[in-house]
Amino acid sequence: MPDGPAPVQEPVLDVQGLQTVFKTRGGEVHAVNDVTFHVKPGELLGVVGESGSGKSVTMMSLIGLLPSPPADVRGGTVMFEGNDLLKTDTETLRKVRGGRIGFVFQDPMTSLNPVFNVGFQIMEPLRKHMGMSKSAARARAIELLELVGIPDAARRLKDYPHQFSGGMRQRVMIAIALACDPKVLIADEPTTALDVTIQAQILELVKDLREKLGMAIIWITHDLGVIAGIADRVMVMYGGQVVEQAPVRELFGNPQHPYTRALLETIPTVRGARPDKLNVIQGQPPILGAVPTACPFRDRCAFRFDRCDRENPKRLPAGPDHDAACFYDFQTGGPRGA
Amino acid sequence: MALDEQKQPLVRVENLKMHFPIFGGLMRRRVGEVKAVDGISFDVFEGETLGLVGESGCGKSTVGRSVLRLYEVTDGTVTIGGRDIAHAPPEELRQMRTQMQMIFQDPQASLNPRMTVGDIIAEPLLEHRKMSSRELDDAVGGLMDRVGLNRNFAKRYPHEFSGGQRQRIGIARALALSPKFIVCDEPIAALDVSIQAQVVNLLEELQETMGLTYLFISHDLSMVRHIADRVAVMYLGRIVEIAPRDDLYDRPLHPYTQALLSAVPEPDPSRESTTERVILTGDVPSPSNPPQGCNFCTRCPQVIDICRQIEPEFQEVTPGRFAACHLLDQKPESAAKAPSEAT
Amino acid sequence: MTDVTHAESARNQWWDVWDQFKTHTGAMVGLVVFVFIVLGVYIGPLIWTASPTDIPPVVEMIKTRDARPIYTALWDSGARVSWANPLGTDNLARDNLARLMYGGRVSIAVGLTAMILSILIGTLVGVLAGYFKKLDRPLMIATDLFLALPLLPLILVASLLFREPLSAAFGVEGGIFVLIVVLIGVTSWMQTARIVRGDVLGLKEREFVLAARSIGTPNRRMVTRHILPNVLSPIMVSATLGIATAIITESALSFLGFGFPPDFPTWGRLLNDSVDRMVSYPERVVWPGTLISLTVLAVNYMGDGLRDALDPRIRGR
Amino acid sequence: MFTFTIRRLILAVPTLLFISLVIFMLLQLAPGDPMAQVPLTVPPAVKEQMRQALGLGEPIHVQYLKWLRQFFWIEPLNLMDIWFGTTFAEGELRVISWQTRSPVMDIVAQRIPQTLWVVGVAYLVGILIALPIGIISAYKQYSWFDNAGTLVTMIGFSVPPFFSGVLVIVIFSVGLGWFPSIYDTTLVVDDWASLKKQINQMFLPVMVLALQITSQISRFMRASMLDNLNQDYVRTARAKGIRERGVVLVHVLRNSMIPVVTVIALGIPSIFGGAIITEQVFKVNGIGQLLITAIQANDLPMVQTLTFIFAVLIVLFNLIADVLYGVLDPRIRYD
Amino acid sequence: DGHEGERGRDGNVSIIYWQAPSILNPFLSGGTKDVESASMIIEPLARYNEKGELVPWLVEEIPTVDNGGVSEDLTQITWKITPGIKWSDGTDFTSADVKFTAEYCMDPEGGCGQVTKFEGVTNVETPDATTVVVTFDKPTPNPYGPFVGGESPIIQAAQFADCTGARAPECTEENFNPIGTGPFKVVEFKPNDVITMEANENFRHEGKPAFASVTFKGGGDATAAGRAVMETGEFDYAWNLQLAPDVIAQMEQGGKGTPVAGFGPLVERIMLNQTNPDPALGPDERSVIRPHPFLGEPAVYKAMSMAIDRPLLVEVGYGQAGKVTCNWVPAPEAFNSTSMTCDTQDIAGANALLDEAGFTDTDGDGIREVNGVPMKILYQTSTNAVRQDFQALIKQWWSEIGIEAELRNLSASVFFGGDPGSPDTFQKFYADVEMYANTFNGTDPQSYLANGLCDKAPSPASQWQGENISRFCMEEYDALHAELTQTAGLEARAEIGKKLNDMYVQNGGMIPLVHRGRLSAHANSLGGVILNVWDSELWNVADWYRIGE
Ligand SMILES: Nc1ncnc2c1ncn2[C@@H]1O[C@H](COP(=O)(O)OP(=O)(O)OP(=O)(O)O)[C@@H](O)[C@H]1O
Ligand SMILES: Nc1ncnc2c1ncn2[C@@H]1O[C@H](COP(=O)(O)OP(=O)(O)OP(=O)(O)O)[C@@H](O)[C@H]1O
Ligand SMILES: [Mg+2]
Ligand SMILES: [Mg+2]
Ligand code: NI
Repeated sequence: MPDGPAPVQEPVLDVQGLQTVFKTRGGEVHAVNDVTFHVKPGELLGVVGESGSGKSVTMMSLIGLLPSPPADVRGGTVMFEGNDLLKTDTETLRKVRGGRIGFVFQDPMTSLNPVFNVGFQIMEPLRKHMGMSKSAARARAIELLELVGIPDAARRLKDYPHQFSGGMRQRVMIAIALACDPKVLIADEPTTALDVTIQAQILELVKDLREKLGMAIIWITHDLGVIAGIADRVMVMYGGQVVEQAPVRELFGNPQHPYTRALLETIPTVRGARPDKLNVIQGQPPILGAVPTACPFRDRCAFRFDRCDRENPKRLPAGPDHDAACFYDFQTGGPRGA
Repeated sequence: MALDEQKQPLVRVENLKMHFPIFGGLMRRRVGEVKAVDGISFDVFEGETLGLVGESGCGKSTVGRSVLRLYEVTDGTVTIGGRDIAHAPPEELRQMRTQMQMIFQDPQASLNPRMTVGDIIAEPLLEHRKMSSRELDDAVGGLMDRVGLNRNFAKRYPHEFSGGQRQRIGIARALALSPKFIVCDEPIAALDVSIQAQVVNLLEELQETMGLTYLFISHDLSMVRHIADRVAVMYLGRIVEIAPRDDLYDRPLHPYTQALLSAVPEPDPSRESTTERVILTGDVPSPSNPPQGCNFCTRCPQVIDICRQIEPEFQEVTPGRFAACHLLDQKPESAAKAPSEAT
Repeated sequence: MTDVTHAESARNQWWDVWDQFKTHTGAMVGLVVFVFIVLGVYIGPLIWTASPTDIPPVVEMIKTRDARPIYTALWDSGARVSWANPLGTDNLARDNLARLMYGGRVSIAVGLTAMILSILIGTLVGVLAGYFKKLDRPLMIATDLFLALPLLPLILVASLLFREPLSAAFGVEGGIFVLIVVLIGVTSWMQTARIVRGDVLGLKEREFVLAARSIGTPNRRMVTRHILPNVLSPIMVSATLGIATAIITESALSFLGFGFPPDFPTWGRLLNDSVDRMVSYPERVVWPGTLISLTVLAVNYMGDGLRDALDPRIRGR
Repeated sequence: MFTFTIRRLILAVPTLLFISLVIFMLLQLAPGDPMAQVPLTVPPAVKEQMRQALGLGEPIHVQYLKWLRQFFWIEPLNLMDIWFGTTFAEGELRVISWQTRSPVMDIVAQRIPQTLWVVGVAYLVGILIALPIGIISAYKQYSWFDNAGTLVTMIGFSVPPFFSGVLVIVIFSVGLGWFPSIYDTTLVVDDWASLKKQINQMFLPVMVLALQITSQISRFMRASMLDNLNQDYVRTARAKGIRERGVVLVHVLRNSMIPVVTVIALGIPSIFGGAIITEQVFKVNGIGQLLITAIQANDLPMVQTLTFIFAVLIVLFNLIADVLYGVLDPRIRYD
Repeated sequence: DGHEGERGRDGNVSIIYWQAPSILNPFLSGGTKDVESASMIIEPLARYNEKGELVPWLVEEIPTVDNGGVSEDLTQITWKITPGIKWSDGTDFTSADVKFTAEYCMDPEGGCGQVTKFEGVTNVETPDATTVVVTFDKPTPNPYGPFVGGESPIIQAAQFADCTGARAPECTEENFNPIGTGPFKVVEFKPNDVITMEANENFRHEGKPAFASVTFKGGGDATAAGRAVMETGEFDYAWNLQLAPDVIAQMEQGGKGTPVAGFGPLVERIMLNQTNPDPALGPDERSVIRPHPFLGEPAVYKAMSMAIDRPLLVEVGYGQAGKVTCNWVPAPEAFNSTSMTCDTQDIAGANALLDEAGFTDTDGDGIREVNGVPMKILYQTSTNAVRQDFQALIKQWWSEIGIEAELRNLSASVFFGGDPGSPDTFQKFYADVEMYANTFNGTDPQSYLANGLCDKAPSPASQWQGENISRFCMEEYDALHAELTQTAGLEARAEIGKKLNDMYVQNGGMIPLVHRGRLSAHANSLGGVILNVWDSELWNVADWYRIGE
């Protein structure tokens, strides 16, 4: 639930200057550039951005899920529980994964192993991380399935993923991610593959769980509607960078980056006024061939300056707990900070 | 009936059924069928866009494909421009194909990866029109211009294009024979939000300039609201409601429509928190084994006894608005009002 | 349109394939080696004109038989070597190099034709079965049948049965060539057919096929334009593997005495004939053995490269 | 699953009958009248008896039925006689080899043990080597291990056994004297010493055969592992914090084994079929050698019987492979 | 050698024959492999020693006219069996067994493979348990056919009583496990694979055999067999290593074994088919009707012979184990004709001969024509490296005189298998020329020379049996051979024999190539091996022993 000024709290996860590069045959792809953000305990951070903007790569870089090669996490720090996850040994990292940080992926159809039953897959992290006995793990698995709203949980433990519908598989994925009471849950577009009615069920579930369990959640999506419904704070990504970051109401009410603005204008709604013509962001997303030396959005931007071609804007404060990486100040109608 | 008077139905679908057989048992006999589409009727008027929405697997694509007779339908008739498609002999059908075209969901999958863009767009022309290669070149160039593609790219291959551009190629191919009627099967579902708007605008623009008629299949209710004139809502192989767009979005009649609309997230946090949602429980039943009575009875928040026994009739509730729900039979006068309170 | 744009955009798909292929080191090495071998055995005899079967007159034969390859002189100054026979001679003074080249001709010709035959049958059956629902069951049953037939015995029996009629029709070597090629071809298409059918079934569900159908493309062009080009990569891969299998099968048949006549060199037979003198004249087994292995290796690596190159997902990257 | 198995079994019957017909017809095509192939030293009365049994002179379908009877009725009865001491098949003419004048089945039974020892063990060894190679090659794709593995497997695939067999004999039997070059089929394994001897004499043929088998199966394994390593569920498993070993050996391996297991199952009939060339080289005198000598001696009953036994095995293992597929892959529980 | 001791003291001896025995009853098979393997178990009354002399085996002495064993009119021979000989099952060996053996083989329904041995026998009588009297229908100067040599051993009447006539092939158990008087008896017989034997405890000689058991392995190829004896030492004895001299020499360096060679009458030759082998004729006429389209022409076969360089063949193929010969019967010396020479190759002469005879190349393709039909011949032999080399050489030489040869090689087990069912046997001779070696047992070539008689030609009527492989047929020859059968006295017989030899060769029955020694190998530790080319190689296996220890 979005609420007033948050009490000053240490972030659980603090990412500074993250940089990830893919080495491909066609050269390097700078998928994530100097990404800095944090989440506080109990907070739900929404991440939006168009396809290919680096959302998934950012999150997977955090806990070393990217296959290397081709991925190469070049720089930055990821502070979690006093460790820099980018520098710790693999054993600690492994314990963090699944144990302290849970992950839910986009496609529930392929993210579960088709040849193991659901019970095994839920119990696996419990036994590996918490050292539970088989029966304890089983009891916990049933509890988890009930928690995510799967009826008749005890019986369904023996079922295989293909015997579940898409929505239920996504619940199972969430149950797996929650198994070891993680401090942070990262959900990478967990509802994109689902129908709206099912998505609504899952969103309701997550809201519920957050109240019950009080963990921090990072929620990736490209659906602004979803963000508006559940996030406390929103981070907008474009071209491998964070271009804007603000509390949810602030962002929707007072967007400070032209991309955010354009995005908000393009999406039609089912309620309210219906424009005759949809607004369009012209052009294509940038190619991430090198570290950008200019604003990645400049080709599609309506507020473009000379400076945008010369310099890649830094994130500058644009309000309370609000920053944006743009030289244009929408409040003054001129260059920011000038 | 205001619309009816102005426009003629271009497409008339009556009692369309499409059942896919299931084989099983010891001798691989036919043991049942997937009732993907189970007796639906609707009209599409000339120059309008009929939106078709519903959850995944409810049979939208099957409707679209059956209408173009890409499947041999189990039962029912489809007439386009007065000619029966569903039972036309092969050669006649081939002729009629020039009248109707389709745009597909996945712009990657719907383009043959081994043909150049020029060849892809030229294919319908090669099949149906006799043209010299020069004329063909020009025609392809013209089509590419029209959908906003650089005609110099005709010799490139689909994988060299972005998603939005690929969808434009698909549109150009559909337009090649100047059809009257185009089925758009989720043409924007695979595209990024920022690109979706470009394609939708293009479709609208083409409709205006060429007088096209669309059957626009989507599960994105907000896009349908934007593009469609009338909207049909499907659930498990049946149409539960058809209404003009504004009526439907403002005052949905069928409980399913209501739930569907309320499930759409609102991209506005201030309004979001005030919205009261109808959250459906459970999943869509299997189309091979639909529930008795009303298809929606297993998930309906307003279910009453009769729903579990008798299938509601699809009927005109108010002029131009059709729905299939027992609740509407019982209190016809308040039916139109009740849902609006829920919004 | 201008010619400039033509030039700019005239990128044939095969160039892309080639570009991708070039990046696969193994495949390129394989290609070079294969081309080298093929040129060697087909063009080589035009340059190196020694006869593979002629035995020199007696006196000379005694003098020149069992010569060692030139390179043995490097470590064994007493070795009998001669520039006239760079790879030495066999015990009847026939030139090893010439025999290797002629043997390669036959082996590679058998490999290629048998492979083409098997691919043709396999593709035909696969496409028909995958594309036409009605033909699927009968054709797949036929494929299973062929898979269930024990092949080597059948090949042996068939070669026993048809050897004479074929020899009568095509001449001795021709007849056996036809026999071996047909036998290998007819008994090795099933894998291809299965793979192709599977791919075709998948392709049929792809939207571009549906798109073509909505245009009204007739079946014939559907197959040639949309289906076949897209099953090319599994076919190519089967093809490269097929050459290797055919070469090896031929050598096995020669070993069992069902292959070409004894005086007709193939790599397999050369290898087999020299096994007795493996210790004294290792070159006589090493060369044909190496050539068989090299060809098979080269072809396999080419197959690997082709698979990557023909895969648009990989090529697109 | 059960109905599926039953259905496949029922379907296997016509398939087998058809195959037997094909084999029968093919061998009937052999030059001349099949009776002309019966040794003429066989006296006319016996020949007449055989003629009766084969139904020669009668329409081909009657002949075929008689053959079926001999094969499917009399031979099994005979087997029962041997096992239980009954006398069901007494007086019935069994399928007699023309070459050795003894019942075909007796000779086949004699050959099966040595074939299984050598080819079967080679198959096992081949699989045991192939699987780890395939797994590591795929996991470390394009590493030196993978490249070396590819090279070795390709060589294994391309070197004909009549060469590799003699090569290892020259090296290990002649040069080093470690292993015998000729297989002793009379060796009875009943204690450690004889077992050691058996292993010793099996070593070379098993090595040559296993090289070929390893080559093929490790390729399959590698391809299958590669397919699965890129799947989403692997990422899920990693995200769960499972060790790499666990990810690969539990999650990926199980999925990758599905196609490989069927490939392995489909290869088993070839064990019984023997490895003709390798058997020749090492004088293992198993089924493969039996077949080749039968073919060379035009021993039709023997060839017919052996080919048909292979066909039965192939069909059977096809079936087993399908069922295994269903057992291993919960998505394909046929019903 | 003086190696004495108790029976079975030397453990196991292993023998490898690269052709695997398929049956142990030599009467049902003509294959050397079967005859020789059986010779360890069942024995004849007398056999030939390594010098080609007859030695008594199961009898007291060799019956001759001098000692009264052979009647003056040469129509009767009386064998006196050594008393006390027992079958391996402990029963007595009696004359009844001998008589039974004759009946068994002479039974018209039995399909006996050695029936020629009993040619002319009208009666076998047993006046008492140790006496056998064989009566011939006419004077037989060489009455040592029946019951002499490895091909005519004695089988046990009791065992085979129910296996006579039509039932002979059905007796699997008996055919696989004959009871004999020899030094060994069968423990297990695996057809086409291996025979396990053990010493016969009832063997008549004290302390023999020295070996308790025998492993007789069959199958494979000569190279492997030679390697197993000479290089790896796995086997003690390898039979008939027909390998190129350099290969043998290489193997010998292995140091484990020694090759032994002996010259008998074995001749590697090319048989010329006198009948027409055209496949179009069908299986019953093919190689039955005469004449061959052109091989009967003197110019043709003479030219074919002149084109061959025999010394080169010897050098390439046999080295020390071969000599040039122009004769069919090169040994014993008395029978070796000297009327022909063929040491030098004469291609030009051969060409001239053919041109003269009018066989010219009319269409310029390098192949001569006979009545418009090109002179193409199918040249078959068994699979064997030396023979393939010979084929290649001879094909080359023939091509130089305008005759094209198509080569074909067949697995030895098929080619010599004697299976009338196979189209590929040397007896069927479905080819124009074929190359193999043949020899005879004993020192008298009479029955060997009978292989040139018209009525010995294999044909469907004779169930493809008969040794006249080339289907040679000449009245004069038959007459002269008849004369031989009547003639006694070595000198006179040798004179006729040489004439027959010359007649056969000069009339195109065959082209002799090489007088071959038999080359076998035994382990250095195997003592007592005396290579015998006149009888079974295993004739004295009872005397073999292990050296050293
Ligand atoms: N394995 C890879 N090799 C090369 N480039 C990659 C790889 N994985 C991702 N990328 C590139 O990294 C960039 C960011 O990808 P990412 O998956 O993070 O996007 P995303 O924001 O999650 O998009 P989506 O909304 O589609 O999931 C993209 O440009 C993509 O092409
Ligand atoms: N060829 C077919 N054979 C059998 N069943 C089919 C076939 N095609 C579709 N179905 C079934 O028919 C039902 C409707 O499918 P359809 O593709 O029309 O749904 P949809 O509404 O288009 O879904 P989506 O939004 O996922 O595209 C589904 O349950 C599907 O499984
Ligand atoms: Mg993503
Ligand atoms: Mg659909
Ligand atoms: Ni132009």
